[in-house]
Amino acid sequence: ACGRDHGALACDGAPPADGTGAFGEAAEQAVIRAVFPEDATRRGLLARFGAAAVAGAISQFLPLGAAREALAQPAGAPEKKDLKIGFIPITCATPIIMAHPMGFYGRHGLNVEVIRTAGWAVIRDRSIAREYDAAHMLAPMPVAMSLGVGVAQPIPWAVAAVENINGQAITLANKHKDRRDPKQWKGFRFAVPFDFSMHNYLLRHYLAEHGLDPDRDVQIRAVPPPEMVANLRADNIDGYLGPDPFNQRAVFDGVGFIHILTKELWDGHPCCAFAVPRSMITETPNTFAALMRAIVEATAHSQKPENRREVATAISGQNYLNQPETVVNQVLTGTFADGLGQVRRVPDRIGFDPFPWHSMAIWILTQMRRWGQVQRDLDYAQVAQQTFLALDAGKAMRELGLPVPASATRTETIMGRPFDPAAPVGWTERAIRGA
Amino acid sequence: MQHPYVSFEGVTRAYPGHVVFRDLWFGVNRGEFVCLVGHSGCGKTTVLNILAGLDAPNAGGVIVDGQEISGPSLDRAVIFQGHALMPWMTAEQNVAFALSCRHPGWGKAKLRDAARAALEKVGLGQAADRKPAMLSGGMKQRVGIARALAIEPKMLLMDEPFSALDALTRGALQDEVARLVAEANQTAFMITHDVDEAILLADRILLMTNGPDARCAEVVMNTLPKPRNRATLHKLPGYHALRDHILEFLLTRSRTLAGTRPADWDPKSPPDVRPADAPLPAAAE
Amino acid sequence: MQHPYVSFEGVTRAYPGHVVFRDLWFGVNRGEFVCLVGHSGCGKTTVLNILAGLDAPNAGGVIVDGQEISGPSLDRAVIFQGHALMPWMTAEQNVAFALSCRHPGWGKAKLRDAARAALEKVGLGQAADRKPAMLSGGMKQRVGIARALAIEPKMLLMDEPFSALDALTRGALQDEVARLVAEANQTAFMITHDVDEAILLADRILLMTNGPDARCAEVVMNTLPKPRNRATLHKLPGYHALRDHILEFLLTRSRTLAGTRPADWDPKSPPDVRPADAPLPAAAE
Amino acid sequence: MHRTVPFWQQALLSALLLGLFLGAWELAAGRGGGGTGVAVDPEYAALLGQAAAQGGQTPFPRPSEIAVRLWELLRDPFYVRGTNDQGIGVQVAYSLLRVAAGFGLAALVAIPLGFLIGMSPLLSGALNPFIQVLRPVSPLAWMPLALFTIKDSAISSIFVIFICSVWPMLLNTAFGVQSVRREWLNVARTLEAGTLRTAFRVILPAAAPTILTGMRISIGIAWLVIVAAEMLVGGTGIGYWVWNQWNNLSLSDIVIAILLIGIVGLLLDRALGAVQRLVAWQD
Amino acid sequence: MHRTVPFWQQALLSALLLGLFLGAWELAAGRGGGGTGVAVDPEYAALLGQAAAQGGQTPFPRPSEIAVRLWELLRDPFYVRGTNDQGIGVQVAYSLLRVAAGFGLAALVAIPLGFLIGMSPLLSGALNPFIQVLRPVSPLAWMPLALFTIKDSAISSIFVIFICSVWPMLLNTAFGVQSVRREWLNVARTLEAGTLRTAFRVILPAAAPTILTGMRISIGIAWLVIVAAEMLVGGTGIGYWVWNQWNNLSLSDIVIAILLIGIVGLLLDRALGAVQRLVAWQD
Ligand SMILES: Nc1ncnc2c1ncn2[C@@H]1O[C@H](COP(=O)(O)OP(=O)(O)OP(=O)(O)O)[C@@H](O)[C@H]1O
Ligand SMILES: Nc1ncnc2c1ncn2[C@@H]1O[C@H](COP(=O)(O)OP(=O)(O)OP(=O)(O)O)[C@@H](O)[C@H]1O
Ligand SMILES: O=[N+]([O-])[O-]
Ligand SMILES: [Mg+2]
Ligand SMILES: [Mg+2]
Repeated sequence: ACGRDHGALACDGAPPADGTGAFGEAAEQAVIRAVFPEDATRRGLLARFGAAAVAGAISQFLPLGAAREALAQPAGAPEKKDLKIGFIPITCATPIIMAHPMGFYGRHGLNVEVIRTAGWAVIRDRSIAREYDAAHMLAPMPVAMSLGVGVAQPIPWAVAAVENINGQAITLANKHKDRRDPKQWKGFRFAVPFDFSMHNYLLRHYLAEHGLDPDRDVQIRAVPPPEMVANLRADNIDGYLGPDPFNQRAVFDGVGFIHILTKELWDGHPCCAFAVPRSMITETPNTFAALMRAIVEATAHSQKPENRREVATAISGQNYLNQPETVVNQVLTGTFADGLGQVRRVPDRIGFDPFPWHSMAIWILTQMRRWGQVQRDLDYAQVAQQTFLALDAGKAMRELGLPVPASATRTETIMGRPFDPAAPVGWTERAIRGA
Repeated sequence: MQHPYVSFEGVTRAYPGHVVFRDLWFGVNRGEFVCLVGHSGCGKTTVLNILAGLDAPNAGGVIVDGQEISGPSLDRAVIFQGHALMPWMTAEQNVAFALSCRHPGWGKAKLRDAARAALEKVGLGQAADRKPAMLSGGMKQRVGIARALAIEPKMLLMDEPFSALDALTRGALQDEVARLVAEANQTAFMITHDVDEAILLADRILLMTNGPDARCAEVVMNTLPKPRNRATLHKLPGYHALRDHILEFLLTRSRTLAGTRPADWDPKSPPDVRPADAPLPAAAE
Repeated sequence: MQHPYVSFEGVTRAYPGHVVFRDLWFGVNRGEFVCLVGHSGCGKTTVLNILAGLDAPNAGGVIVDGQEISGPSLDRAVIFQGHALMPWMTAEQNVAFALSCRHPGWGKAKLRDAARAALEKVGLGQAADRKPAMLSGGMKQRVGIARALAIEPKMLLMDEPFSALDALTRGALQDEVARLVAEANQTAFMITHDVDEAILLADRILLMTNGPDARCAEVVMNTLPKPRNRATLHKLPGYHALRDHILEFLLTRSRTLAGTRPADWDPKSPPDVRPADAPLPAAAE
Repeated sequence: MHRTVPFWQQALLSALLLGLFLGAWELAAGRGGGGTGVAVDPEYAALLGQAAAQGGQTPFPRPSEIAVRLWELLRDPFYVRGTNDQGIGVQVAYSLLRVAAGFGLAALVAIPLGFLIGMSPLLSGALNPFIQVLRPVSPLAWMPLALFTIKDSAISSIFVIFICSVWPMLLNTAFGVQSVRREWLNVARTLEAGTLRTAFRVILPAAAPTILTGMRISIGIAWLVIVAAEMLVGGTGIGYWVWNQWNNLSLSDIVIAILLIGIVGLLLDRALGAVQRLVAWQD
Repeated sequence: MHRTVPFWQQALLSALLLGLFLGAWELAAGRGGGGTGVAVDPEYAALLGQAAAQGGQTPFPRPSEIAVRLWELLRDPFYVRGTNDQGIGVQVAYSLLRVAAGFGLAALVAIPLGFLIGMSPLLSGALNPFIQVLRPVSPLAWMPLALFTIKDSAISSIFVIFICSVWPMLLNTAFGVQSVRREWLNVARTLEAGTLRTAFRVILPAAAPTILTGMRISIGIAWLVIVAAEMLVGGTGIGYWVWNQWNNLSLSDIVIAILLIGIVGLLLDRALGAVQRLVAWQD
């Protein structure tokens, strides 16, 4: 199928490391197709040598670099201006949401409607149905969808940008104030937003590190984030690893306390993603580029501490989060009541950094494997490359004058333990303590 | 007139804007069988309900056995037009229910035996375990009769008990009621539309004019010899005269007399007539 | 016997394990009024349904006007026992519905006028706009009659049309049907339980034995002079003899004859009797 | 047992009961609000909700608070301030539209099909097992399937309404047609009325009250289901509104929504009841 | 219209229709036509590590695939492998327990209260407005309120079942008691039967079929509602199972759940139908 429609990406197994991204791939693909119009021949070559090698070979006698450059230029007006973007009313969605009232979409020539949605399954289904042009998703969701895990067939969506880093917490019901050691948590019922979520993986990892088996010693169920406080209050769950503002809201209503911020588990972990269908990149490249710029710009704006109060005001209202402004404020400014009588000051409680590190994706994949969501062997680096569009995000960041990392991978530190994306295998075992 | 067992004394029953009957007087003697005949809507059921204690008069009162009645009593058993059996109970249970009301102290076995005995009396010994839906109309009415008789009432009240039955069954039941009432020398008050039925069973037949404001226009004394039998009734001398007199009343006088009261009208004693004693003037052949 | 308008020729109707009647023969002449009398369950309705074309015989056939019937026809109108009016239509609409079936081409206005005319004929001109629920039982049955007559059938079939009515209303309707049928010289076939009704209306009365395997035991010729009138019927000479004969049949012979067939029995011509012509032996006074 | 009681007595008792209930609630909620009243650091307290600041949990709103909120909502029920913020009247209108679409569709399918089933014992017997198994399936179990196959959340909601409200109408129509009195059919037959004339002038009016009973049950179910469906799928509608207010833990709004749902449901039922009275016939 | 058709003809047609439907589905799904509209490039999928064998994977499961999965689930329906993974039989059992509790409670309240309402025209008139408004309220609108006020999710689910299934029983009991035939009451009166004897030996059996009709409607609603409630509250139960399978978008499991819900609902209905037949009386 290489050479047909948006198949371009599929043929490019190893995108160049110089950061030309998806546009470049499309150009390269066009060239490969021009040189080998015969489908069978082309596929044979690609199968044998890989796209990178073929492209490399071709570039010996064709100005491939030039073609890539030309095609990669943002070519003016967006093909499609009226977009619908679904979101879940949580602070993770801050850039997506605040871009609306604060005019970031409009600035890039887009007319975006942001639609509050009731749960992650609905986000996924409406995305698959293309009722949404792009969506606020949990970072693992596009990965799972692309792998065909938790969906009926692989659906190629990608993380175009990370929405937020950190910003989650484990909240426990007030009655557990004296049980701060996870070893005492046997029999607890926990909620996470979705099976394919950082929350699920972080909670499981945290529990496992403290010697609990997340599948036997506790119950973990998927509850839409907005319903978490009500369920905690109703004693339907003992706690949750959930997104804000619902951790803070539990404190605000005297229902629970913040046991630990996820920042303290993995500083800089991704949470939510700005997800797009892969086809958007080839079908409406200008729209995609404009959207990327808007999101990256909004993310950068949200990151600045001096903007946080203003953002909180913009997104607290009925039309967006529908939460008391003071709650959203505490989340975004990091000066908050912890439910235990302390006022804590953690300015980087939540951060906004769009760059989709491949190392994040690789960790996500190890956890999918670890907890049985994926049962086959995967080429983690490949999948990370396909689903975390580091190159495109980097391009948009560069255009906006933001610093871009030189490599899409880095060593992460998770609960004090280094995670080397090049050697992920140890992290796929259920018990990694001893590993 | 001897001191009657039941006496209606100046009973009036009216609904807003509608007087059913006014200032009604009559008596029923102990052991006597009285029939009440009249057209639909004249107030027959109302009379019976007042006598049963299920309805109350607006004025006047009913004296039974020397006491004014104030409600239903086990002493006055009612056989209802639509048999009124409880369809969720078997024949036996229906009778036993009545018995358990009369004798709250009786045990299950005793109630069962007494109920069976009552059903035997009306010839339904073998149908005791059937529910009403599995009984024919005649059998159902028989169970109703057994239920009424089982509690050994001082008086039997019947509201068109056979009108829903076909001619054959009706005949058989009429004979049966005649027999049972005669055997027990039971006081009885019955409403009917059927002239032959009244002639067969009654000692006296009260004729009511059409409503509203109906009255008991005359009391027909049935002087035909007893015991009577349905198959031979029409051969008794005086039968045709009696029948034609009542038919005449129903066909014409019940209407022409309605609402009128003759000058010498005394509500306390409507005229007695004995048509069967005189030869029939026109219909003789 | 002249060539009859309707002839039942050897009709048998049976359900699995249950013969209702077998080898039934009889005729109805043009302009004649025939009544069928018999006890409940003997098969009267079955006879009428077969004649109406609503039911089919297992053997034999019915010839009407020289043709074997194969289904219902507008030529044989039925007056049902339960009036069978459509309760969602007014009296007028009920009649108009029948008319619209007879005359599919007629417009609304014409249907309305004809329906009103038919209702006028039965004295219901002012009740034309009422729904059946707002009519008394007698009025409903009148609408049924108007509906049947409106389509100007060659024959009128009636299945106990008045049995659900009280005596007064029943009498009035019997007179009315007698008048209407006589006026139109209508051929009619009627089922009844009521001996007086049969005597008032019929030219001939078919007496059926009890079922199962019922037969038409005899044909009673009603020789009482016409026109007859309910109020004076019992004064006609021969009336009591005729009535007692039929009663006798219903009370005893219908049962004793059931299931038997005399040696000389010819199903094609049951015996004719004329009890009203001879003086009554026992009941004369 | 069939005695009638003057209306004013009933109304008085109703009012009394309501008053007692609201009064008890007002008192109970009023007392229950505060917590232990422990003094806390004022800076910390400022970050908490009013009740939490006093060591308690946010209390259940009092009827008087609910009344105030009701007044707020009803003063401007039809505002539209963006996709996610629209007045309560607008939300009810959305729900009603969905119900109308799903219910209308169901009627269009169920009544003709029910007619066929009622007329044909064969079809009736053959389809019955499927109807019996599908009928008790919860609307929300259909929802995921609908979302996946239909790929349109608006149409999916309508489909769920459709599938839940189709059964009572189907079964009642079939039953109504089956139980048309034999005597009326006989009248039609003796009048040689054709199939169409019999169907439309005899069977349909005869079965109409039964069909409308089915429709009335159906609209009740449809209204139950729309709220559930909207809570799950969201976007617009009174169900979504409940969900949204729940997430904000704003119980006054939920109580108001419950009242509103009840009243609208009652009105829908009454509307069909009125139609039912129109086609009813008395025997 | 009341003709009877041999059972085998109906069964044959049923089987035929089912066969046709499943066949068409198998074919349609087999061709891959009924897809999501997002054509997947197999090579793309291969790069992501998809097994080549999965190239032919279809978006919507075929009946044969569903049958295989059904077999898997039914082979061991009662396993408990930790808190997050329990057999489908266990889930159904949880749901049934909740329904039993809520429904039982509703019966305990509705039948005596219905009796009172049926006997007292005053009470009937006074309570009617409340019943009419509360009856059409969707179960899921109650859920947030229940969770908030009861503060116990298990009891909340049961409360929601209770509140949804109480109305039909209440109204039917009241109606049944109201319409006990006057003549039976007259029999009881002429027999001087006391109040209790009349209530238990006359009114209750007379109204029993109507009461059971109400209970049958109620159990149907309870079963509809439990699935919805469990989807919202989660933890255990067939509704939670659907919710989980939805989150994983495993359509075979959802189809199986729909079937299972239908069949269990049917069995519940049949069970009450059997009781109804026991207390039914014919006139
Ligand atoms: N509850 C009531 N309210 C008003 N009028 C009533 C009521 N009950 C009976 N009536 C009227 O009282 C009159 C007598 O009724 P009743 O039932 O006693 O007549 P009946 O002679 O028994 O008639 P039938 O022979 O048809 O049984 C009727 O005109 C009837 O309309
Ligand atoms: N569908 C049927 N299946 C079996 N038996 C039937 C059926 N219809 C009628 N019968 C039987 O046929 C016999 C005659 O019934 P039919 O209705 O003709 O009696 P009838 O003389 O009209 O009685 P009635 O005077 O009560 O109206 C009855 O014994 C009845 O049980
Ligand atoms: O995005 N979360 O649900 O966190
Ligand atoms: Mg009466
Ligand atoms: Mg008959």
